[in-house]
Amino acid sequence: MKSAVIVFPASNCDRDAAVALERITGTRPVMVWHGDDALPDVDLVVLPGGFAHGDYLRCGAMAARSPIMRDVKAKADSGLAVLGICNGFQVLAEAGMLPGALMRNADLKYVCRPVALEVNETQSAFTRKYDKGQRVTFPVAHGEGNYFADDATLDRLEGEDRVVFRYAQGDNPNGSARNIAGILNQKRNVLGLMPHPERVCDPLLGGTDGRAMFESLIEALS
Amino acid sequence: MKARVFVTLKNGVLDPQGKAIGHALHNLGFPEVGDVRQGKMIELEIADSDVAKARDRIKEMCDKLLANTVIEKYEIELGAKEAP
Amino acid sequence: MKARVFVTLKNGVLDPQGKAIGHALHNLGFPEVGDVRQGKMIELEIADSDVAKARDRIKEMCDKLLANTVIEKYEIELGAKEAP
Amino acid sequence: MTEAATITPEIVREHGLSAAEYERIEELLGRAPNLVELGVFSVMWSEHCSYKSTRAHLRRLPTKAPWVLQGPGENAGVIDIGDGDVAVFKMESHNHPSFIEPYQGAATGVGGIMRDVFTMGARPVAMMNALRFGAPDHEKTRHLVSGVVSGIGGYGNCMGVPTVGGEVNFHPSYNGNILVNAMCVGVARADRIFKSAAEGAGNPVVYIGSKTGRDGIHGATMASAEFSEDSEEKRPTVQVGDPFTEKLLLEACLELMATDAIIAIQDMGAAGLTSSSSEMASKGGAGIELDLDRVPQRETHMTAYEMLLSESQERMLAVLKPGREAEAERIFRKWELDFAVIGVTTDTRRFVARHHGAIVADIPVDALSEEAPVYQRPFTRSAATPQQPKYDPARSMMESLTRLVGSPDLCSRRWVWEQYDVSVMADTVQPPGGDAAVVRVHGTDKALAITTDVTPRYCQADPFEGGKQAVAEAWRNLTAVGALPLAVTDNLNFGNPEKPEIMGQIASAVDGIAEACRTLDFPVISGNCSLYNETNGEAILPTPAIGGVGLIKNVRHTARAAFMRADDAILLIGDTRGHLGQSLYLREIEGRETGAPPPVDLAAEKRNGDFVRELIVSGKADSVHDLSDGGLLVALAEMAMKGVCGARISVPDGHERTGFVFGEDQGRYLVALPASEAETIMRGAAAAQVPALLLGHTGGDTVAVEGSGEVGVDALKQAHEAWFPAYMSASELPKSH
Ligand SMILES: Nc1ncnc2c1ncn2[C@@H]1O[C@H](COP(=O)(O)OP(=O)(O)O)[C@@H](O)[C@H]1O
Ligand SMILES: [Mg+2]
Repeated sequence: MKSAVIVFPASNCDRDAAVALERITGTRPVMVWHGDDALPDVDLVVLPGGFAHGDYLRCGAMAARSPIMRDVKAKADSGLAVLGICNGFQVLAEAGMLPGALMRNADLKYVCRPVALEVNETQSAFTRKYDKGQRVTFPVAHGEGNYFADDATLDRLEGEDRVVFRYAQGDNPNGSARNIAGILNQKRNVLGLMPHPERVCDPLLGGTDGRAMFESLIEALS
Repeated sequence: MKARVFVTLKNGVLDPQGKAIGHALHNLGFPEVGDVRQGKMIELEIADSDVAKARDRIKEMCDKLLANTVIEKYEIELGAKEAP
Repeated sequence: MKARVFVTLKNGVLDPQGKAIGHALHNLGFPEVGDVRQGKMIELEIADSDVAKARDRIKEMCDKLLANTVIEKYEIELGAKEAP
Repeated sequence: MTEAATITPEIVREHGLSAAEYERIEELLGRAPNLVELGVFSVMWSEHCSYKSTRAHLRRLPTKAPWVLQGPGENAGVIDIGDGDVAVFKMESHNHPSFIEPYQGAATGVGGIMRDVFTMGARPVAMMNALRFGAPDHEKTRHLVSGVVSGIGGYGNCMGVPTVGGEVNFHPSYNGNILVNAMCVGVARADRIFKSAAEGAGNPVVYIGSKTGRDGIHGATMASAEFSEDSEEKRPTVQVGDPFTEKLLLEACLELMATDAIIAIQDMGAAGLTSSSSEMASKGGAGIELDLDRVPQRETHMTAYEMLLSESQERMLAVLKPGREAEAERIFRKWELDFAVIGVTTDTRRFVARHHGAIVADIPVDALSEEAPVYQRPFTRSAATPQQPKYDPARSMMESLTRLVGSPDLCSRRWVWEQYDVSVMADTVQPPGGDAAVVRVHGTDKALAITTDVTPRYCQADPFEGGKQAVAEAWRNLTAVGALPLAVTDNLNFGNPEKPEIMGQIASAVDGIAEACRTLDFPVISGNCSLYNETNGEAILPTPAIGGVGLIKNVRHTARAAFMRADDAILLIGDTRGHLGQSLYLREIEGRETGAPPPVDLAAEKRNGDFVRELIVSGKADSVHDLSDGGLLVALAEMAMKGVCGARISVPDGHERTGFVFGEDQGRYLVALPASEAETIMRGAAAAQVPALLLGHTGGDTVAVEGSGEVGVDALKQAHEAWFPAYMSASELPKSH
């Protein structure tokens, strides 16, 4: 599986994503600078975590308007798999590639801790190696992961089975609507989530629950 | 000329920051405070003297970047006075 | 009544956000944009009809909480019109 | 301020210079300085930049070892960690700015120490923060805690460097002078270390990073001036941090460092352009000429005085090989940073600044550094007289334990560290909560262990023993995770050195640190001094914070301060006398801060630690915790709260119970390992002259002491986790800047 990781100014989980991808897929991803206008020929694009453009104005707002995002959008429209983690999710929402918005955490504090998640959707290319309803633990590390969308949109997301990850009851770290932690676009080829699967791919770092996501992608895309 | 853009959350979008401020103000002894909302104010220097044209351009800036119209609305004030 | 408080960085205090916004606007094709500063706007509902008194109270709120007077200054606008 | 103004004694005083110092300046120049030159001298001769009160004492610190590649004197120290890798680290204070504006003060403190590390060519891999606040019930404390913690997180999280540990203490002596000490650890290749000696003439001097504004002018002199109520109007000197720009600066500098274009590089910290340029010239035995008109400026009409003294953040100065400017500029433009050639090195050994064509400063470089004043300030030493403090032996042990683990200085710091990204960079093997943080060296099986420690109440009672203890505890915390302690950085926070008793604290603490570092083979490779931490004549507790770094050869062989299994035997390593003087038990339960601190037997410390480390690296023990604040029972409770079960122990005959379980005797560890092993381990200990007691076993869901009752682990957790969130929930809003 060939993959690319987009590097925005002040992305800071780009290396983490690359390391996880290489460890699991066996091939090193291409690092793509936000100022480029075209993606290389790959099966997967990852928008990594971090503070692109310092999270100034709004998280992901400026990154969503980077030159490279035009091609990311275009290729996603024609089916390319796109994974947005944390800041990457914020960028996808700002770019209009995913519905809703990520607002300041309800308690106004940045939070970094492991959270329990429920895998709700296991058909997509991102989650087929998880079991429906499976409990996994990923760390979160964000100040603005409070997912918001109007009720119609939320109903639609749920109706179309596009809520892929939910925070386990009582373990919602940011006040997100309906405990939403990660969602798919309508085509089901774009996933955005706040928790960090790439940080739980190494037993030494407190878990390997994230591996299955990358293994799913290998199975689905190569 | 100077312009000010006010970006606020749409009604119906909950505003945890505003709520927290209201709460804190009550604790600090300001019971007369009711609903509180927090928004952004962006002050711009525009090298352009034609007010109508400037307004259109700023509107464009808002739609393109300054506001996230999924959750936010904006207001444009032109030739704003200097802040004290 | 409705009140609006505008909190901005004191002149000369670095405004990283404003700087980044200006930069982004240039890249998006708005070369006419000069200096950009970002501030906060706080909208308050005040259960108090005496304007003078309200102003004093809000000033107190600003000094106590709404503004970080070490680096920020503020402006108070009373009886502000409804945002569109 | 105009450069033309004549220098009155008034102006000299405003610049924090004594009359004698001013005379010396005239001597060195052979004339009266102009205002710009006076400003330059005032910052370079400030306590903050010149270390004029402490330099004579710091010379006593051991700074050498075969693995030390760079000791004090550079932006950060460097140690060899094998395979051509090096660790680069330093700790620095941002105390006064953080008191004035907690969010920005703490944030810019983090940014400053990171620049010290990456200017050496290292990528920062871990941050620590040692924090001291006033009494919890002091009106300012909550606001300061909230602002400082979100400021540290706001900057470090954006940089993508994990913040993996630190300290938080509360004490009334910090009511008017909080301490914010930040430590940064970086990793580099031994052959890619960059230094600040600008050797050679005719080389271009380049300015990199953010534009220069009027930020923090006289920050350096402010950081050296005792606080008084009037420091209110010093406020506008507070700088705002821009972590976004710093992140770009980090990546751009590392990209430039991958080329061989750099001769010397140095961050612009306190005293900004002045100190970076004059220090680089002085170290390189060169001169330097700056054209201030070429300095990227954020404000209009900036004077030479302002540009030379500005402390705008996120700026670096580099000296390049001639002809490499274009190559360097390309890199910085890509990262959208300012880049300008603003001067050239010379062979005149003079610091010369031009503005609007005219020379506005012309000073012998050495007058600013080498010739800076060094004072032998008078001092009087003090030492505590041991006396067995009074306490009530009839108190309920379990009630006291529950109160202790829930007390401000011992309760969980989760509220703090959950605001820090602890796992970014995907190498954090042990996040906050253990004895030392463990961070893997990227792409290897090695790891660095990192800790910060000092027990200010010990230092107050006996600065010499307190200094020893700070080093010993850092060494112990590293050992407790299986690391071989390699070197330390120190941050000496004290009051006004012009007072003999304060100077005595400094002298004694330095002696204690020096003795411990020597005996434990734990040299000092970098550090920082913060003096004049006084408000209205009230000094802080002497707080010589020690940041320790150790090496774990195989990251799979490390230990955690948690019970891993039920039915493990619990061994107490080290000698227990039941020393309650200056203990937290005495302070929290008896309400008394009296007695002498526990003495540190450095030879025993080393024997015991080496024995415990061997158990860990040989894979015999994975469940280890050192004993510090609160003593044995608190450590036992901590291992239960972090672990999978409780424990039951008994107090051996011949020991007074309260002293045994709550005393703070040094050089001790708790080790839990399979009961079947206990016998052999005990024999091994005896053979190594290491005191070892079999105290009891792990298991159950309570912490129990035969004859003194038990308490549920859940009840302990509840008390341990409750205090901080409850205290802070009454907090005002965390300010997001
Ligand atoms: N300011 C802080 N930031 C992050 N972690 C902290 C901070 N203060 C304390 N901690 C963590 O809390 C734990 C307990 O701290 P402390 O009691 O000082 O440990 P010790 O007694 O082993 O020196 C340690 O893991 C420490 O790293
Ligand atoms: Mg410890």
